[in-house]
Amino acid sequence: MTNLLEIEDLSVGFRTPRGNLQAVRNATLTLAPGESIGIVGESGSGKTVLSRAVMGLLPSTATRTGSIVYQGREISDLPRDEVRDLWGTGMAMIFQDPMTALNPTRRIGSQLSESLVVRLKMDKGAARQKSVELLRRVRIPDPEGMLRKFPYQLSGGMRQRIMIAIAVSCGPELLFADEPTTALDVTVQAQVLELLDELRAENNTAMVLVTHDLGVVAGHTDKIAVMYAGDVVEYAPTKRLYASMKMPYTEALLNSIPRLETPTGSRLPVIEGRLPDPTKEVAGCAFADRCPYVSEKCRAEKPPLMDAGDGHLYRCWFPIGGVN
Amino acid sequence: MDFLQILAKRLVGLVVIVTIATFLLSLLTWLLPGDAAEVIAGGAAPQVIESIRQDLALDEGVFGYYWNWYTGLLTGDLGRYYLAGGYREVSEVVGQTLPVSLQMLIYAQIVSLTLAVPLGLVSAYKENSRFDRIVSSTLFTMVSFPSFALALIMSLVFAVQLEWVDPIGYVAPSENLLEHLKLMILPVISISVGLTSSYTRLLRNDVIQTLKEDYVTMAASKGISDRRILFRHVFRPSSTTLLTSAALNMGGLIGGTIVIETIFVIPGIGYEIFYAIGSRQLIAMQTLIALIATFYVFFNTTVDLITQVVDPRTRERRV
Amino acid sequence: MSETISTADSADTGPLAPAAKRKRPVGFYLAGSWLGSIVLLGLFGALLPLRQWDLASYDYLGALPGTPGHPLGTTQDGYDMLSGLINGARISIFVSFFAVLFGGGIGALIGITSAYFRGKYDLIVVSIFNIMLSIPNLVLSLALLSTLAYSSPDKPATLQRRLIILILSLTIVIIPILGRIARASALQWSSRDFVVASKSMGTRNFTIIRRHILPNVAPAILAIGFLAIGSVIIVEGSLSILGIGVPGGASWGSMLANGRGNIAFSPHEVYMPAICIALTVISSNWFGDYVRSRLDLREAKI
Amino acid sequence: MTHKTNRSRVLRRVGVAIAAAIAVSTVASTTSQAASKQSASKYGGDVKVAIGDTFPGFCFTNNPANSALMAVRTVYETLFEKTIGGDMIGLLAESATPYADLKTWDIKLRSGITFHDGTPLNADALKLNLDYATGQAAADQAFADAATHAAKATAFYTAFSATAVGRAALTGLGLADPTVAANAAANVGQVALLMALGIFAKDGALDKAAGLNALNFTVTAPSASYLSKAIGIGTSAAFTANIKKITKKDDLTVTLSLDRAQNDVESMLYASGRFVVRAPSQFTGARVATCGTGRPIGTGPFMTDENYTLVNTDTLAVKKNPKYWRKDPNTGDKLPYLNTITFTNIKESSQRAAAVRTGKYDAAYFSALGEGTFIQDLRKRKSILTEYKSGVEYYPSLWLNQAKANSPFKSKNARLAVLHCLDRVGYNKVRLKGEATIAKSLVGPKSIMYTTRGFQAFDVNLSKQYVAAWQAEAGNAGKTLEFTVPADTSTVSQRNNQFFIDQWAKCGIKVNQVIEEAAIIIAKAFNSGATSLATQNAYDAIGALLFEGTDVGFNLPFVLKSAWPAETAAANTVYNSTSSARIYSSAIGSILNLAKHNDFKVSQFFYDGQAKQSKAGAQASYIEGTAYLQTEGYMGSTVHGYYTMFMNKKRGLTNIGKLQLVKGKTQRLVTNWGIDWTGVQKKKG
Repeated sequence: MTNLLEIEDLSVGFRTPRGNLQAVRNATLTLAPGESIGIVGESGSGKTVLSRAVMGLLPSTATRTGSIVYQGREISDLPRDEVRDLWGTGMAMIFQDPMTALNPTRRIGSQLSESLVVRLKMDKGAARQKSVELLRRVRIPDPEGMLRKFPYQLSGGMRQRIMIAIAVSCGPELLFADEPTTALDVTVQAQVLELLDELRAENNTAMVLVTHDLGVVAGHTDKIAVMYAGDVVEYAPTKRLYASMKMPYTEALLNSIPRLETPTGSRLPVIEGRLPDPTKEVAGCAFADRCPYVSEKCRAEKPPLMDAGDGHLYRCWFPIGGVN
Repeated sequence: MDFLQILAKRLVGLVVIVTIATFLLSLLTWLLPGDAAEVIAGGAAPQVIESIRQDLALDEGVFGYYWNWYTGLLTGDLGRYYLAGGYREVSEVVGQTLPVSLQMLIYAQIVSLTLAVPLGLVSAYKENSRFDRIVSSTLFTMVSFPSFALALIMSLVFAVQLEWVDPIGYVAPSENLLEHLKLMILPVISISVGLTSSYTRLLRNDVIQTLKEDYVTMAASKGISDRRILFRHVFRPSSTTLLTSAALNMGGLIGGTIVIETIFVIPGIGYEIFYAIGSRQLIAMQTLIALIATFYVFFNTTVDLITQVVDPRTRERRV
Repeated sequence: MSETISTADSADTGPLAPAAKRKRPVGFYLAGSWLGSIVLLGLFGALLPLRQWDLASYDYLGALPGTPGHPLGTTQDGYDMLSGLINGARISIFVSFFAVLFGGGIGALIGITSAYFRGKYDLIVVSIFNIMLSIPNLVLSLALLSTLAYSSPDKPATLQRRLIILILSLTIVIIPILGRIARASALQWSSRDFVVASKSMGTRNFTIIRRHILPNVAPAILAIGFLAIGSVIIVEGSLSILGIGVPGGASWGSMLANGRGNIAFSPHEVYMPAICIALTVISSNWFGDYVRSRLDLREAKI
Repeated sequence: MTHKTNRSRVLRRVGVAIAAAIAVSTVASTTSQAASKQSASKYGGDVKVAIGDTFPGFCFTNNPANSALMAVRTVYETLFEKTIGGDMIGLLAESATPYADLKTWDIKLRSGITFHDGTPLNADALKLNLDYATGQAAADQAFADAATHAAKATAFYTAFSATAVGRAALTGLGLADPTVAANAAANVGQVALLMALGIFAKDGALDKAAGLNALNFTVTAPSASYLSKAIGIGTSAAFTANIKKITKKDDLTVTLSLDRAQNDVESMLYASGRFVVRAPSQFTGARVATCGTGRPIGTGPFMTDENYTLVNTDTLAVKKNPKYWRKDPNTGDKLPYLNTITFTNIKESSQRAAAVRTGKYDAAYFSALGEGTFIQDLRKRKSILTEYKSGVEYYPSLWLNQAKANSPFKSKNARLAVLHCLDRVGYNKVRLKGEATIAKSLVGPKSIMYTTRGFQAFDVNLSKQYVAAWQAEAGNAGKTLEFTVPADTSTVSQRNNQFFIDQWAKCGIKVNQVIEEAAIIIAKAFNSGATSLATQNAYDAIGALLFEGTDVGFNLPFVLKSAWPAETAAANTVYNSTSSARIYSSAIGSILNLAKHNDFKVSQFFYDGQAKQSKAGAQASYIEGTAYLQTEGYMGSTVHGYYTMFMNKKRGLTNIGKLQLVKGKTQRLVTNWGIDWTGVQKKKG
């Protein structure tokens, strides 16, 4: 089976007044149809940029190198117009904050039917019918009434459902979900993720799930890529990663997930220190300053991507459990 | 979000502002040396001066004088211009001149907005491009360019030397529409240049902010065209700011028309204000300034209310 | 809108702002050198070996620029344009500088104290500011000027008196504009922790204002002050056009007003002062905008 | 030197002509045999005229400046009109017949003339006009009302004259010495009159000031009956100050009784085109308060809409009066020819010039005294414009105030120093572009007053000598000769002043320019209403265009000490006036005494001249008067100018200045008030 998406050596930088900001370095990932990948990392690790870079939604100050092959077609150097033809129908995106990602000045109905009319050339009546159907599929009560509402009249969970409805409205093959649940209550989070899985299953849609929360990706992805300071530092099938994670950073991420059994009021273990300045190149491992297992070598030399077998890649001189 | 409550609050504010502003003005004119009636109609017959004194309740102190004027205003009596041989009703003068000024201002607003919307949208869309930089610098320069200087230079070039249009005058649209529009060209351009600049810059900055909003990226990810995004998703929220600014300008512009109307000899309210101030028509001056202040505050209020219809975000904030 | 002092204008960004973070743009140097030379000429122009500005030479009436002895030509009345423009710089800068200085000073004092003490005092100040701002600048200055300039026969309105009254009127117009900016800015600072801490330690109010608030508010006022100078020059010009500004061709606006009637015969009488006004206004706007973007004062605006 | 062409042309004209020519010719009779020969299609047309002044109103008190007067004169007509030769010819009047002593005149009206409102022009209407215009109606009423205040006035006078403070207050009111018992009766009468006029102390302030609170004297408002007739009191009243009484003789004739013998009554009643006859309904009854701003109702060839009110003071639109009384004496055609005329005030000369040049306007009015640049530019465009020019008969002058406190001009040396330092040649060249004529006398050579004797020529050295002489006077040692002149807010006015200020500086004289609004200057310089005696002519000197024409009447009120000689002045008993004079000289002050000298000799020269039966005799006296004024330096003239009108050829105006008053007698083509529009025609298409 051919891959739906093949990302190779993708790097993204931004021109800023203080110099070049390297947000993503030499990322290489693949995704089969219907498959789902989680991209995990702290804020500023480059995960959102990576997903937007694939879609081509970067601002004009960004520079992008490397190759992105979608359905066997190189899309990284396509003109914007042709890329746009893929959006909505081929790839679609679900945004982090349903509060800001819906246009506050337009009614739900018009936002929902917009891509139907523009992309699928439906007439207004059909678009409306389809909208109602979509709303029903994302389990919105009174879908007819919903069409006339403004976003500010809805709760966060409702809005996220609507955003999902918009994203899937044109039946995309690939769905980017950028922290789709971060802004939601824990109980709603689970429902939304369930809903996404259902919808994907119906259409065999692949998904890139971007999150900072290792807990979220666990049950909903096939593979996981952990990013740190622009690098993919660990890349493995989900089950394997959880079974034998190699990166101290991944471990630290996992420890920082709130758990139900954590007593309320106790502080979550956080990762000490901060991300390095993205405009400066670091000589050694970028995580060195924060790593509990750091040694001289880590500061002196940047670790290459090493293969632990079974598609498990990592970037560490001293992985947990030792080098295979 | 009690609409009526906001409305009532604003109306009270309007009344308070106009009341105090005009009272201060009364106080100022009251402190003028000399008998106010004689200041108003210097050289008039005693008959006229006496009637002014009675009309204005000048013998009743500054409060009596003010109260007399204020109650008159509330009952629709806008006062009079006193001439040596009688008077002109301010209401009639306003009735004749205000529409002329409004026409001019509305043309100027239409012209400015028509230019500013595409310019602002495109330069925001192409932020920091060569086009954007040229437009931005030009406009920043234009907004600093005094409108009276522009008016004079334009009338030199286009009216006096090239003789494309008449240098001055006003014709009512009902009389001769073509002539009316021709005569309006120079004054409207004089006003519009600064206005266009300030609108464009406002819109550009607002659109740049809006373009960074998630919902714009979201709209883009649906695969709809940039043009559609700009007009459907970006312009509408940004237009609120523009609308607010346009309305706020109406009050200020009325003041600005004084010079333009004087230069182009347009019988508008700006010229009347100047005349009233210059010839010390205290009552007319007070009334006209009250009208302008009312006008200004009224536009503010209206815009605020309209804004809530156009941009539901503000409703959200209020709640 | 250009004859009104608009703080709304200053809320958005000029071309200097985005560039300012990278390096000082060319416009900054252009604006700075124009303003600098205007100020220098205004201060020391009288020392230059030029014709007296108010002494007409009747052999040159409406001479074109380039005439020997009159490099920028003369007016229809025989006044030298160059020395007139230099004198105009003096008066225009003098009037606008002092109007903004006094207006800014008083406005800042009122604005800061009202933001600091709050309460009824603040309410009154804000109301009065709003009331004054509800009357367009030009109308307000016209009304003030013509009322204050009314002279009893014993006190003839001489040029000096007229200038003082003009500055006074413009000062009153400036007060609420800069006062409101000062208040808004001071409001933010007076709720900061260090102010609260200082207060709790029993520091005297005026010491707090002087030490903690004023230094933080000053840059905002300075930047807007530059913008206000440009606007005041425009208002002065408008008043001159209407015939009640600076009389006798002493200021740029007044030269413009004088030359207006001769526009067909000696256009340089109109475009030269017009360009001087425009350049000065543009420069002070650029300069003010630059200062503001440097100080990143956007937050200070309400 | 406010020789302003635009706004500040102060009341000017109320003219006169000498012409002792008593026989008044008659306009060709209206018995036109061919009234029907004109066809409706032949005439008509709409005309737009650019003028340079606003319309101040249409009542007696409203003195429109010259170009606005042109428009007003399409609605109103004068009793007499002046021909090219300078003769006065009856227009509304059929004749003016003097009695032997020249102190009584019969003015007979033409019959069959009606006002626009349909009421007839008859002796009653004329008498009312004269009563109000001269202020006689108000004066009679004031004296009648004064009688009702007799008791109060007596009490007041008795109390006040008893204390030193009170006596000072009385003297301050302009009363005769209260310590002299013989003055008591007249003074009480005067106090009563002041009460009736309502110009007495306000709210008992005088009372309190004099320490006489007990009297609680509170008459403050003028009596209503006086007010209802005071409508006419204005500056123009000064020109008819010699009229003592107006009586109706028969249906069409009124008899004027004069204080002094006067040989130029027609000129006085022409008043430089300003003495127009209004319908009584315009200024009586309900229209008392809106006489000036309601519809102007006259007898003229054009009229306004019936519901007209003055709202826009910059424009006046008039339409053909279908019942106009005159016919063209040569063709018998019905007048006027044009359908409508719209007069628009375009203040800026450049814009007015452009208006006529581009053909947007048919005609535009200009003055050589300040608009030379534009006149010369327009004159170059012969192919598109036609010019119509008046004679050089307008003489602006500089008036030196001798009455104001701190004015240096009580000193003759100061006056002469200032007057010797007027560079007329330079002024004409620089300010007027050579369009004016250099003054060699206060008036032009065609004037009956003309003489160069005693005229102060330009001489810087002489001027400096007079400055030195002034400094040598007591109290002036080491001082600079310094005075103020007003300029209005217009550039032209300020620049005109500036020219002379630069000049005076060269002679060692320092001059301050005072800039105030034109309306304020007029109020301060001429007549400041009832209670502001102190603010009258507040300037040390003022430039104004007041002298004009070939005769003396219009100039007279300006040069005399007072148009109404004060009764108490012993030196002037010969010319003592009664009634209205008492009101004006005591209450209002002399309205037009710009020079403010205290010299009754001036009056004598001119009054003597007016009393002469022969023109030559009159001229001899006038010349002596002019020479005396010039020698004493009471005022000085700068340059003399003219008015001109440009017509755009494309607009097809014809027959300008062709209409004759009577066969063979043509009206002057262009006057201070432009042209007469009655006979103007417009080509079709």
